[in-house]
Formats: sequence, C-alpha cells, structure tokens
Amino acid sequence: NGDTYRRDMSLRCMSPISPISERSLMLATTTSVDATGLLDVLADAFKKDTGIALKWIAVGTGAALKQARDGNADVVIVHAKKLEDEFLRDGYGVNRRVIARNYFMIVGPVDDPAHAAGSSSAAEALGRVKSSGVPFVSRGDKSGTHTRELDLWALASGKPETAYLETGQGMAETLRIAAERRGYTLTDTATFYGLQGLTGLKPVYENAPELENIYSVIAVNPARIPTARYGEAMAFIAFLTSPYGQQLIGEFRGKSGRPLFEPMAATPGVDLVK
Amino acid sequence: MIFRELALAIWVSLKTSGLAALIASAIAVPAALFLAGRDFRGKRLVLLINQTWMAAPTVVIGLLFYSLLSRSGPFGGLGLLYTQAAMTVGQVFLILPLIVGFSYTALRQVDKRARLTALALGATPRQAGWVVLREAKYALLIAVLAGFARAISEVGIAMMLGGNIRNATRNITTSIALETAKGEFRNGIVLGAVLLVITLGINLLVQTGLRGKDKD
Amino acid sequence: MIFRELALAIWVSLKTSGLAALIASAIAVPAALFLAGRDFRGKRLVLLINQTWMAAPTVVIGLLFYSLLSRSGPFGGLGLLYTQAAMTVGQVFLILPLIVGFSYTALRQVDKRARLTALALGATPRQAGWVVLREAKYALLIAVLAGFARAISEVGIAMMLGGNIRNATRNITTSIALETAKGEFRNGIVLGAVLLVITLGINLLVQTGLRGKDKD
Amino acid sequence: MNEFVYKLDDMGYAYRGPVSSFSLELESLRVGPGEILALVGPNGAGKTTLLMLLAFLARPGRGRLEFLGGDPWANEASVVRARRDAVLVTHHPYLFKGTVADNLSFGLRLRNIPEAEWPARLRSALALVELEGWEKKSVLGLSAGQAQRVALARALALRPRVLLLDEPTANIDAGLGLRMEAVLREVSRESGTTVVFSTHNFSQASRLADDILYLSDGRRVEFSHENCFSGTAATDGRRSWIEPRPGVRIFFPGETRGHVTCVINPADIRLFAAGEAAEPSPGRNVFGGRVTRMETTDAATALVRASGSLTFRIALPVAELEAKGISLSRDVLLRFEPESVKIVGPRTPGNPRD
Amino acid sequence: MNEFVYKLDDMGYAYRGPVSSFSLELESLRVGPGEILALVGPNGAGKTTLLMLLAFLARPGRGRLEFLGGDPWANEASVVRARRDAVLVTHHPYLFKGTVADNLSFGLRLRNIPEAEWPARLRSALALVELEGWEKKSVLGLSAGQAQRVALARALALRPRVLLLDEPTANIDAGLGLRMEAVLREVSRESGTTVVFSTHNFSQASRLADDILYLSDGRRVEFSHENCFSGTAATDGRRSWIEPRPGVRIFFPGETRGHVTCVINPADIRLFAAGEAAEPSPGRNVFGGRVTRMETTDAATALVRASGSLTFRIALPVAELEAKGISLSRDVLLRFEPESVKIVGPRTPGNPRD
Ligand SMILES: Nc1ncnc2c1ncn2[C@@H]1O[C@H](COP(=O)(O)OP(=O)(O)OP(=O)(O)O)[C@@H](O)[C@H]1O
Ligand SMILES: Nc1ncnc2c1ncn2[C@@H]1O[C@H](COP(=O)(O)OP(=O)(O)OP(=O)(O)O)[C@@H](O)[C@H]1O
Ligand SMILES: [Mg+2]
Ligand SMILES: [Mg+2]
Repeated sequence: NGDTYRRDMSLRCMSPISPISERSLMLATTTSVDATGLLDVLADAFKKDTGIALKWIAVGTGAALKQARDGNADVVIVHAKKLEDEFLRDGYGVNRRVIARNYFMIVGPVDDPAHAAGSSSAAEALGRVKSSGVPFVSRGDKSGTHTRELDLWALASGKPETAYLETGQGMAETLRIAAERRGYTLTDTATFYGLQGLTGLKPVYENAPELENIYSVIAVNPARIPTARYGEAMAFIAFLTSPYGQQLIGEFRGKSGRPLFEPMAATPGVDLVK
Repeated sequence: MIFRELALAIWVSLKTSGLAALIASAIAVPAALFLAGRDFRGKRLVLLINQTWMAAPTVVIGLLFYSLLSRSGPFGGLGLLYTQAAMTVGQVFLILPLIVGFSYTALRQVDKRARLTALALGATPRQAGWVVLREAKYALLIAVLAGFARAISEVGIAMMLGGNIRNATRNITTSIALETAKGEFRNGIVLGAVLLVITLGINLLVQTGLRGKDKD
Repeated sequence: MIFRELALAIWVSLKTSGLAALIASAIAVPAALFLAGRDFRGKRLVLLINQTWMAAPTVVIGLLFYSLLSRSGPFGGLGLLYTQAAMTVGQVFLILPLIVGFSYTALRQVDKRARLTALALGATPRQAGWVVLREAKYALLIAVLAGFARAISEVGIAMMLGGNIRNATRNITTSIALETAKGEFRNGIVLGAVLLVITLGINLLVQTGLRGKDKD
Repeated sequence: MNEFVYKLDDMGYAYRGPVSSFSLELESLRVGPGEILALVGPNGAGKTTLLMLLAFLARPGRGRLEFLGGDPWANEASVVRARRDAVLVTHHPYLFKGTVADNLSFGLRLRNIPEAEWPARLRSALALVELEGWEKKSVLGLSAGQAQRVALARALALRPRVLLLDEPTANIDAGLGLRMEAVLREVSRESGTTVVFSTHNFSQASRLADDILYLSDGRRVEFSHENCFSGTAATDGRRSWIEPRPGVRIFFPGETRGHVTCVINPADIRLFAAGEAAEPSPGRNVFGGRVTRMETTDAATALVRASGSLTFRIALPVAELEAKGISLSRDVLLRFEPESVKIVGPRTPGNPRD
Repeated sequence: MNEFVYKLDDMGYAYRGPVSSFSLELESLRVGPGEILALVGPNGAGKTTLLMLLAFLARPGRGRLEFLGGDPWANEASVVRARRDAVLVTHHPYLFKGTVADNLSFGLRLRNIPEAEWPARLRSALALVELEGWEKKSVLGLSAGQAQRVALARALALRPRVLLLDEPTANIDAGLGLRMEAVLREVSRESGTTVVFSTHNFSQASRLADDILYLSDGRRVEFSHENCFSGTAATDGRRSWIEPRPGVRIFFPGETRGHVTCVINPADIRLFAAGEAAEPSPGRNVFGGRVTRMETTDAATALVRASGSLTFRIALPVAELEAKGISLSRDVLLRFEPESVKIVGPRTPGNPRD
C-alpha cells in the first residue's frame, strides 16, 4: 500500500539512524552502470535474494572512490584500474572482484572526415584524427574513460594541440558535444548505445582488445572505516559474482536492445590480470 | 519512469523544499525585520555578506555540508548524509540569503510610520514587529515563495547531500538530472513541466489562501 | 588547476554572468516598473507566472535552450551551442523572474506620491518612471546584484549550454562541478571561495560606486 | 491670451472600485487668468479630487475640461505640456530623496531651464517661503511645516502659469501663513499667475480669493460649508427640522427623511444686538449667542462669529456693525428664514444615498 | 492620583547625525491631570519632537522625564505601559491597511479589552469625529480630513489618560474643528484626560488650553510666536534694529549681529485709535494699521489683529476695546517699547549659531 510505504519512507529518511529492522547497503558507483538501468535490475534481485536494500549514489569513478574514502559508502563499482589500485594500496578497499566488461570505442561523424575507420589500432585511428585536424572531444575529467584515452594518446605520440576539446563532463554530455561539434571521441559502448536521441556519430574503431573496459566491485575495508557494512557489502559482491548475478548482467539489455555488459567474474584469472 | 516513483519524487521535493522554505523563513524574516527596523554600525557589512552569500553555488554548499556530515566529518555520527534531512539543511542554507534580501526589501517598503503608530497605540516592540510584517504581508509571501522556488528547483545540494537515491532521496530535480544524463531529454522536460505545475499550484494555493480578499 | 586556467574561468564567469545580469535587468526593471505602477486585470496572473518561473531548474532551462540551439533545433544554424553567448542567453532567462520579483517589491516600496509629484511638476511618464527608479535605487541595486549572484552561481545552464569546454566555456562553477566529479572536493571548495570573494568584490564595488555618499 | 485658463462644462469624475461611491460633478466652472480661486468645503467634499483634475493628474470621466483654450487630454504631449503650466502642491507633499536644492531644481531641469539660472531661481523661491540658505539641507528630518514650505518653493521656482495648492498653509505657522498669502497675492498680481487653492480656513479664502467655489459631497453648493449642521430630519406636518444638538432645532421648508446636512448662507442671517428683536419662537430660526470673533475680508464685508447653542458665522457690511451696535463679546440674536436653509446632502455613509 | 502627569526637568533631546543640529531643551515642565496644554511655535520649533518625547517614542538624551510619578524608561515593560497611557495622534497619521474598524480596534486588542465592548467603543469614538457608521469602510481612499478624523477616533476609542495630538485640526474643516475642540474639552473635563496638542492656530490654543507652551528653536520662550519677525540685525551704536520689510524697522536694546528672529508679546503692545497718540518717530516702535480681526478667548481677553506694513496681534481686555473706541476696520496706531522685543534665535541655517 502506497500510503504506509510513504510514511515508512519518510520516517526512515528523516530520522538520523535507520531502523535496524531493514538491512541496507550503500553503493557508490560510476554513472554508466546506473544510467543504463543495470543497477535497478540488480538491486531488485539483490533485495529479493537477501532482503538487503541496495542504495546507491552515481557519481563517477573519482568521486565514488572519494566518497568511499570518506566513509560514506560500503561498496563501490568502478572502472579505472589505476585509481582502484591506489584505493586498495591505501587500505580503503578489500576484496576487489571484476564483474563485467564492455568495450570502449572511437566514434566520429558519420561521414568520417578523418578516415579513421579501418585503422589497425586505436593509436592509428587517433593519429588519423589528429593529422586531419578534425576536433577530438575528450571528457577531461580524470574518469576511467579519460584515463584510458590519455593512455591511447600516449601510444599515438601525443594529443592534438588545438583541435582538442575537453568537456569536463560525463560520457553522455561529451558524446553530445562531439555530435554537435562533428568531432571524434572515445566512449564506452554502454553509454553510446544507451543514449537516446544521439545522431550524427558512428563507431569508427571498436571491438579491439586494447579498448577493453573492466568494471569491478570493491568492498570498503571495515578495518579502515569501522562504520562500513562489510557483511552486506560482501553479500553484494557474492551476489554479483554468483552465477545468478552474472546471468543478470549478461542478459541485461538497455533501451537500445543490445547487451551492454559482458559478465566476467567467471573468467579464469581475471582478477589477477585485469 | 513509473508513476509510483514519480509520485515519490514529487513528495520528496515538496517535503524537503517546503520544510526548507519554512525553516529558512522562520530565520530570515525576523532577521530582515531586525535589519529593516534600525540603522546600526556594520549593517551595510551584514547586507554585503548576505548579498555575497547569495552567490554561493549549490555544489559548494553541498561540498561544505558534505564535509561536515560525512562519516569522517565532525557530524558524521549523526548519519545525516544521504537523507532528506541533509537536503533540507543544505537548502535552508541556500535560500536563507535570498529570503533575507527579499524580505528586507519588502519590509523597507512599509511606511516607517506603521511601526511608530503601533508603538504609539501601545504595542510592545514585538507586536509592532508583527504589525510591520502584516503591512508587508504580500511582499513577504513573495519572498517566502521565491525561497521555496529556489529550493525546489536546485539540484546540486539534493544531489550531493541526498545522493539521488532511488526510493529515498530522489526528488524531481535529481530525477531530471538523471534523465538528462541518460539522454532522455523528453523525460527531463516533462519532469520540469511537472515541477513548474506543482509550483504554480502551491503559489496559487498559498497566495489565495493567505491573501484572502484584501488588496495588495 | 593552473593559474592561467583559473583566471580564464573567472573571466568567463564574470563576462557571461555580468552580461546576463545587465541584459536581464534591462528587461526586468522596466517590466517591474510597469507592474508596480498600475493595477490591471491579469496582473496577478503575471506575477503568478513570474513566481512560478523562478522555480524553473537550471537543467530544464538548459534542456529547453539546448533543444532550440542544437543542430537539429530551430536555431541550430546560429552555431550558438557551447558558446559563452549561449550561456548568457540561458542565464538571462534564468534570472529574469528573480530580478522582476525583486524589483517589483523594491518599486512597490516607493511612495506612490513620488510618481505623482514628478508628473505634477511636469515630468513625462518616462521621466516619472526614472524618478521612481531613482527613489528605489538602492533596493534595485540589490535586485540586480541578486540576479548577478544567481547567474554566477548557477551551473546547470553553463554546463548544458556552455559545455564546460576547457579554455573556452569553462567557468568557475563548471570547474567546481568537474573537480567534484573527480573527487577533488578540496579544489571545489577553494574554487567556491574564489567565487564568493569575487562576488564580494563586485558587490562592494558596485554598491560603493553607485551608492556614493547618499543614505539608503 | 485666452479668455479663460480653465473652462469646465458638465464635468464628472468618479473613483472606481467598490471602495467609494464618491463622484464629483461640476456643471460649469471658469477660471480666468490671474484669478485666485479658493475651494472650500467639508472633509470629503472633493477639493483634493478637483485639484487633481485641474492638475491633469486625474482624467475627467465625463464632460469637457478646457485648459488655455485647448484640450489638455488630446494626446500625451499635450498632457505633459498642460502639467508644466499648472503645477500642483499636494496636501502632504512628497519630497524626493536628496537636498532641498535637488527638489527645487527637479522641475527646472524638466523645463530645460539653463543651469546658470538655477541658483537665482532657487534663492528667490526659498526666500519667498523664508527658507533662505536651505539649499544644501537634506530633506530628511524636516519638520512638517518646513517640508510643506520646501514643496511650495519647489512649485514657485517653476513660475508656472497656474499654481494649484492643496491646503497650502495647513501646517505652516500662523505668521508665516499670512506671509504666504501675501506671496500668492503677489505672484497673482505681478506675474498674472492663476491660483487655485483649497482651504478649511474660511477667512483665508475670503481674504485671498477673488472667487470661492463651495463644494459639498462632490457638488457645487451656493454658499459656505460654514453654518453647516447635520442631524436626522423630523417633521410635524407643517415644518421640518433637524436637531444638531438635543433641543436645538433648525427648521426648513418641505419634507426630507433620514440623516441630512444643511447649510445657511452667512449673508442670509440677520444679526441684532440682544433685546432689539423678538425672542426665539417655535417654527422660526432664532438663536441667541455672543460675538466671539469679527474680521474683515478684502471686500469691506465683516464676518462675525457668534457662539451660543450653535456657532454661526454671519456676513454683513462693516458699516452695519457700528450702526447696529454690534461689537466683540456682545450678546446678540440672529435670525434666518427657513427658506434660507439649504439641504446639501448626507455626510455619513449610513445614509441611503451612499 | 499623582500630582503631575508629566514632570520634566532639565530635559534635553538632540537629533543625531549630520542632518540637523536641532536640539530641544526644556528646563522644567509640569502637566497636571486633566490639564489641556497647547504647544505653539513656528515651524521647526520642536513641537512634534516634544510630542514624541511625551509619547515615549523618543528617549530624552539628558535630564529627567517623569510620568505619573515614575520613570517611564525604567524598563521595557514600563515604556509599553506608559505608551498605553499616553496615546499620540501624529500630524499626518498612518492608517493600517484594512477597514476603519480594524484601525480602531487595534489598540483595544492590545489592551485586552473584551471584544464584546468593541462595537460600542467604536461607535462612540466614531460619533465623536462625526463618522458614524464608517466602521466597515476601507481606509484606502479616505480624504485627508477623513483620515485625520479616523486617527483621532482610533485614539479616543482607547480612552487613554493622556491624549497627545499633533496639529489635530489642521486638515479638518472649520465647523468640525470647533466640534473637535468641544470634544477635547469634554474628555478632559469628564474623564480627566490630560491633553497636549500642538497647533498653529493661536486662537485655538487660547480657546482650548489651560496653558500654552511657546516654543521657538527648541527652547521655551515666554510668549507667542505671534508677532514674530526675522531680519538681519543692524546697529547705529545706540540702538539695534532689524528690517523685516524694506524700510520697516523694529528696534531692540543691546547689540546683536547676524540674522535673528524676534517676538513681541501681544500683551506688551499698546493700541490706540488713530490720531490719539504720537506719530511714528525714529528709535521708537510705532506702527500704523487697520483692525482686520478681533476675537475673544475664554479669558475675557480680546485678541486684535492689526495689519499695516507689518501684521501684529495685540492682546487686551475686552472692556478696553470699547473704552478706546477700537472696532473692526478702524485705523489704529500701536506702540511697544524696544525692551519688549525679545530676540529668540535664528530661523534659518544661514545663521552662525547653526
Ligand atoms: N483613491 C480614492 N478611491 C476612492 N475614493 C476616494 C479616493 N480618494 C478620495 N476618495 C473619496 O472621495 C471623496 C472626496 O475626497 P477628496 O480627497 O477630494 O476630499 P477633500 O475635499 O479634499 O477632503 P479633505 O478636506 O478631507 O481633504 C471622499 O469621500 C473620499 O473618501
Ligand atoms: N528625524 C530628524 N532628524 C534630524 N532633524 C530633525 C528630525 N526631525 C526633525 N528635525 C529637526 O528638528 C527641528 C524640530 O522639528 P519638529 O518636527 O519638532 O518641529 P515642529 O515644531 O513640529 O515644526 P512644524 O510646525 O513644522 O511641524 C526641525 O528643525 C527639524 O528640521
Ligand atoms: Mg483634501
Ligand atoms: Mg510638527
């Protein structure tokens, strides 16, 4: 019944201490997992499975890790290996597990003015963009995508001097700016295919192993953050990496009707190399 | 977005921002009355600070309260972060200077003789204050409603301090932000329209209710 | 963030928001003068709409203008999207109702006899309007500065219509948003402080400049 | 020059809205150049309203209002021109924030009078209201009378063709009030300025004005609101009367019902030293009293105030005073015909007409 | 009951700020219960300022102000109590938005007077100002006099121990002004209400008041501001004089410089029918004139206004009038000693003292 539900909600959210009767878990996550709608599916199933209510804030990898360090999250889902390593090394995170992957790809105007399509590597594609003078739009926000982009530019011997727009925004916004400005950009497939109303861009370089995008889940270390709900966090990790959880991830299709994430937890040795 | 979630988001918006407007008004209107009533050294400075405060971006207020309310912050023990209470607190802080500024202008509009006449007829200073408020009733209403409008339309604080948690702290504006991030612009605009219609309704209700039949 | 970039962001903020405040004031103040000066049928409706408009979230305004200015929109040909001009336009739209509301309250504060006296002494209606504005000078200043504060502190429009493009449309608030997204909360707060100091300076400058030695 | 400054015919004005049901109706009014016209009447008679109309700050709802031979309301420019010619000083004047000089120069600037002329104009206008040297004073913290004088100076500095003054000396001290009257007489005589002013001071009106317009309840009445009494009308079949004080009756012809106000023309009252005439008798308006004030107007007429159960004002030639042996403090009898009593309408909204 | 309602000793009040250098100084003032005190003086004399002090809306900067035997400024509660006892009606009264009844009941509510009593109180207060039945009227669109009367009724409805009135009849029509005087006399006599009022109407002051406090430039002066003239002082060594009009000199003893104001007590002026006394001669204050007004006060004194090159007001016993053959319109001579001329201070800020 909606009324009792609302009353319950209001009580719970306004009172400083949540009732112990309901177990809950706070997740800080990168935006793409949320914006595609995957988390809605996972949260519902998780609740049904364990009775634990999953709450999440979708803020981007950098901010998510910061929130976790500040003790405001119990578990994180992120996709930037370097930042994750730092997080683990500083002792804030434990039990990192790879849960899924998809791919980055380079997209550009449909007429591909830089003739990047058909390149043999990402570095080559970027090099063509650079030499053509067509603008490249970068997120420029130290996100997982941005970090990867910088790595790729390093392989392509440096980013363009002028035809390089840094948006400092999320993937969706950056894609839109690339479309408006008829530029190229690096995007993850989930956002690209999940984004409604985006026209004028097409993938020019994709499905390459060097563009793999790994999502992982990390529990917050209760030894470091005593308030962290470690038990619930581990339950969530267990759920995500369980065959059922992996199945849900694999079967998830966004609005576009394509599979957006590839389950990875069962891949042998994945947590060692990715 | 399903209907139940929309209804909940509307409810969260109304509750947190309505409360914020009430609390902020309860502080700001007396403060404005005090400022409007007398001239003292440092009054210009107070007004200047108030004016500057109006320029505090929601994100910065969000950050500020985040660092206070975060588990690692001084008030972390309260567990207020990512609750509607935190949103309300942040919004109170956001709209305070707006309501002070608006009310100050509104109260300066009251003829100085109103207070004096009330005192001359035997009012206590507090009663005279009420008289001044009553004479500026409609303009104060606009001030409070402007504060409410500011609170219900802001997104930075709701996002940072509420966390846009589904079924808990997600309100209309954070929903709009989410829809926008998803590229669902149409949904964003529809939600915006819903927000405006609700505000229109509230304005209509409050104005006709409190204004009654008397002329402005 | 290197110094040159910070300076540029400050400059973008000041330019776009300052311009927005000026343009919006040029529209809003005469409108408020018109509204304050006479009582006509439908005036309450106009005020109601204005009041409601104040509740338009920046993101929604951003979306609206985005759909107008984007390549596929009716004004796409102008190529205004992701320029400072677009930011200004959006901000004008954002702060208009605030300045109208504030100025309206400020102008109601002017004794009705001021206009009448000006007319009696031979002023044209336009000159009488100026007299009324002059009598409410300080309160109008507060209105304009409140509009400026609102514009310089908003982030949604700057983000959506400016695009936060480095070295082009990145201003202080979008920088703050970026730092926050990166998790660099400290930088965000420092930038917020910079913004407030700048606004304080502008307020001080404008107020002492325009106010001169006369008492409020 | 035009024959008339103001020419009003069949003019009507009503306040809109449910607040008031007042309307001002003037069948005909002419004001010539250089004329001084006083508006006299009880509170709410419409004096201020008429001044607003004459200053073109309110627009007649009906009828003709001609100013200097033209229609002031013809277009926007003509209204402004007319307003520059006819300057109103309101009853409780508004002073613009700033100094006295700022206020005085406001109208000069509007009229594009060269700035070089301003100091002299300001000086002479302030001298007229005896505020020499007040140019640099802030208008904040002026006393009531000082403010009124600054407003008067602000109008005088403009040297307009018409001066419209709403109770110009109400808050000015008595001695200075007389000086102000002299000033007005002077500008009227020397510059041919037309002056229309309202006042509750009947002797001021008769001293100063060439003509007095008596108003009551928005209508021109034939005589002063002096000798104006209210009460509930009663009748015994032959005569009707009101009782303004218990036991004191004023008789009038015809039958009227409800609460009414009547006035008696001061010139219609006959005055006798006590003992000379008949004692009060039923059905006749005879009252006893004592002379408490006597004064002369410019027109060699004396105004006498006699106070008894009621206070009356009687107008008679100065010569008659001595002939009749009437002097200050004397007991007198006064008599007037019921036919001299004019019913002018209700004073309170309790009345059916309202 | 206390001996005095007000007891002021060595009280001083000054407006702060650079706007004005005015200060009010009263060495001693006593107002007894049921007394009617009039404040008379030129514009800017400090009448309004004194009324604000007596209404406890301004606090004396110096000296003692006792009210009903206590210190009204002792604490917050005592001020409010004192204000409830002494109600001020300001010169240009402010009416709260709403109806006439809203305004009248405001003070009743504050005093916790049972609502059942209100209608009767309202009715009788409105009857006193002749606005019977106006309860439900909105205060918007009242004429100046109507507004003043509503404000008066608002104070009367409270039946305070002290009524403070700033120019109470300035905008009220003449007939009604006299009625208001009667009302004040009545409340003073019947309810023992103390009344302090300011006025520019000297005859009103003498008619109504038991005592008159003459103020000029913030100081008590001994006599009326009537016969009050300003000019630049000059001297020939033996005598000093001012010229209020060109060629017209008023002599006074001693030497003074600058722009000064002087007053002559109306009782110090001697009056003669023309031809009876000496012609004007240098060094003596002799003026010709014509009697333009004569009136009696309650005290069997006659006030005569004589206008010539200057207008003087002369006070003398009624009996003397006839004995001297002085009547309305007669030419007269008047004379006063230089010693009767009191220098009371500057009128304009051009003066060095200011
Ligand atoms: N703005 C208004 N709206 C409605 N009624 C009004 C308005 N102004 C005046 N009135 C009414 O019109 C009538 C005439 O008012 P007006 O001010 O002309 O009187 P007046 O002769 O100047 O009186 P007073 O001697 O009191 O100044 C009054 O009954 C008043 O109530
Ligand atoms: N708020 C104020 N600030 C500074 N000076 C003031 C203030 N109010 C009055 N004054 C000055 O104090 C003096 C006395 O003013 P007050 O109003 O008491 O005079 P008044 O006797 O009532 O005169 P009037 O007959 O014109 O009403 C005046 O010179 C005036 O300029
Ligand atoms: Mg009037
Ligand atoms: Mg005064």
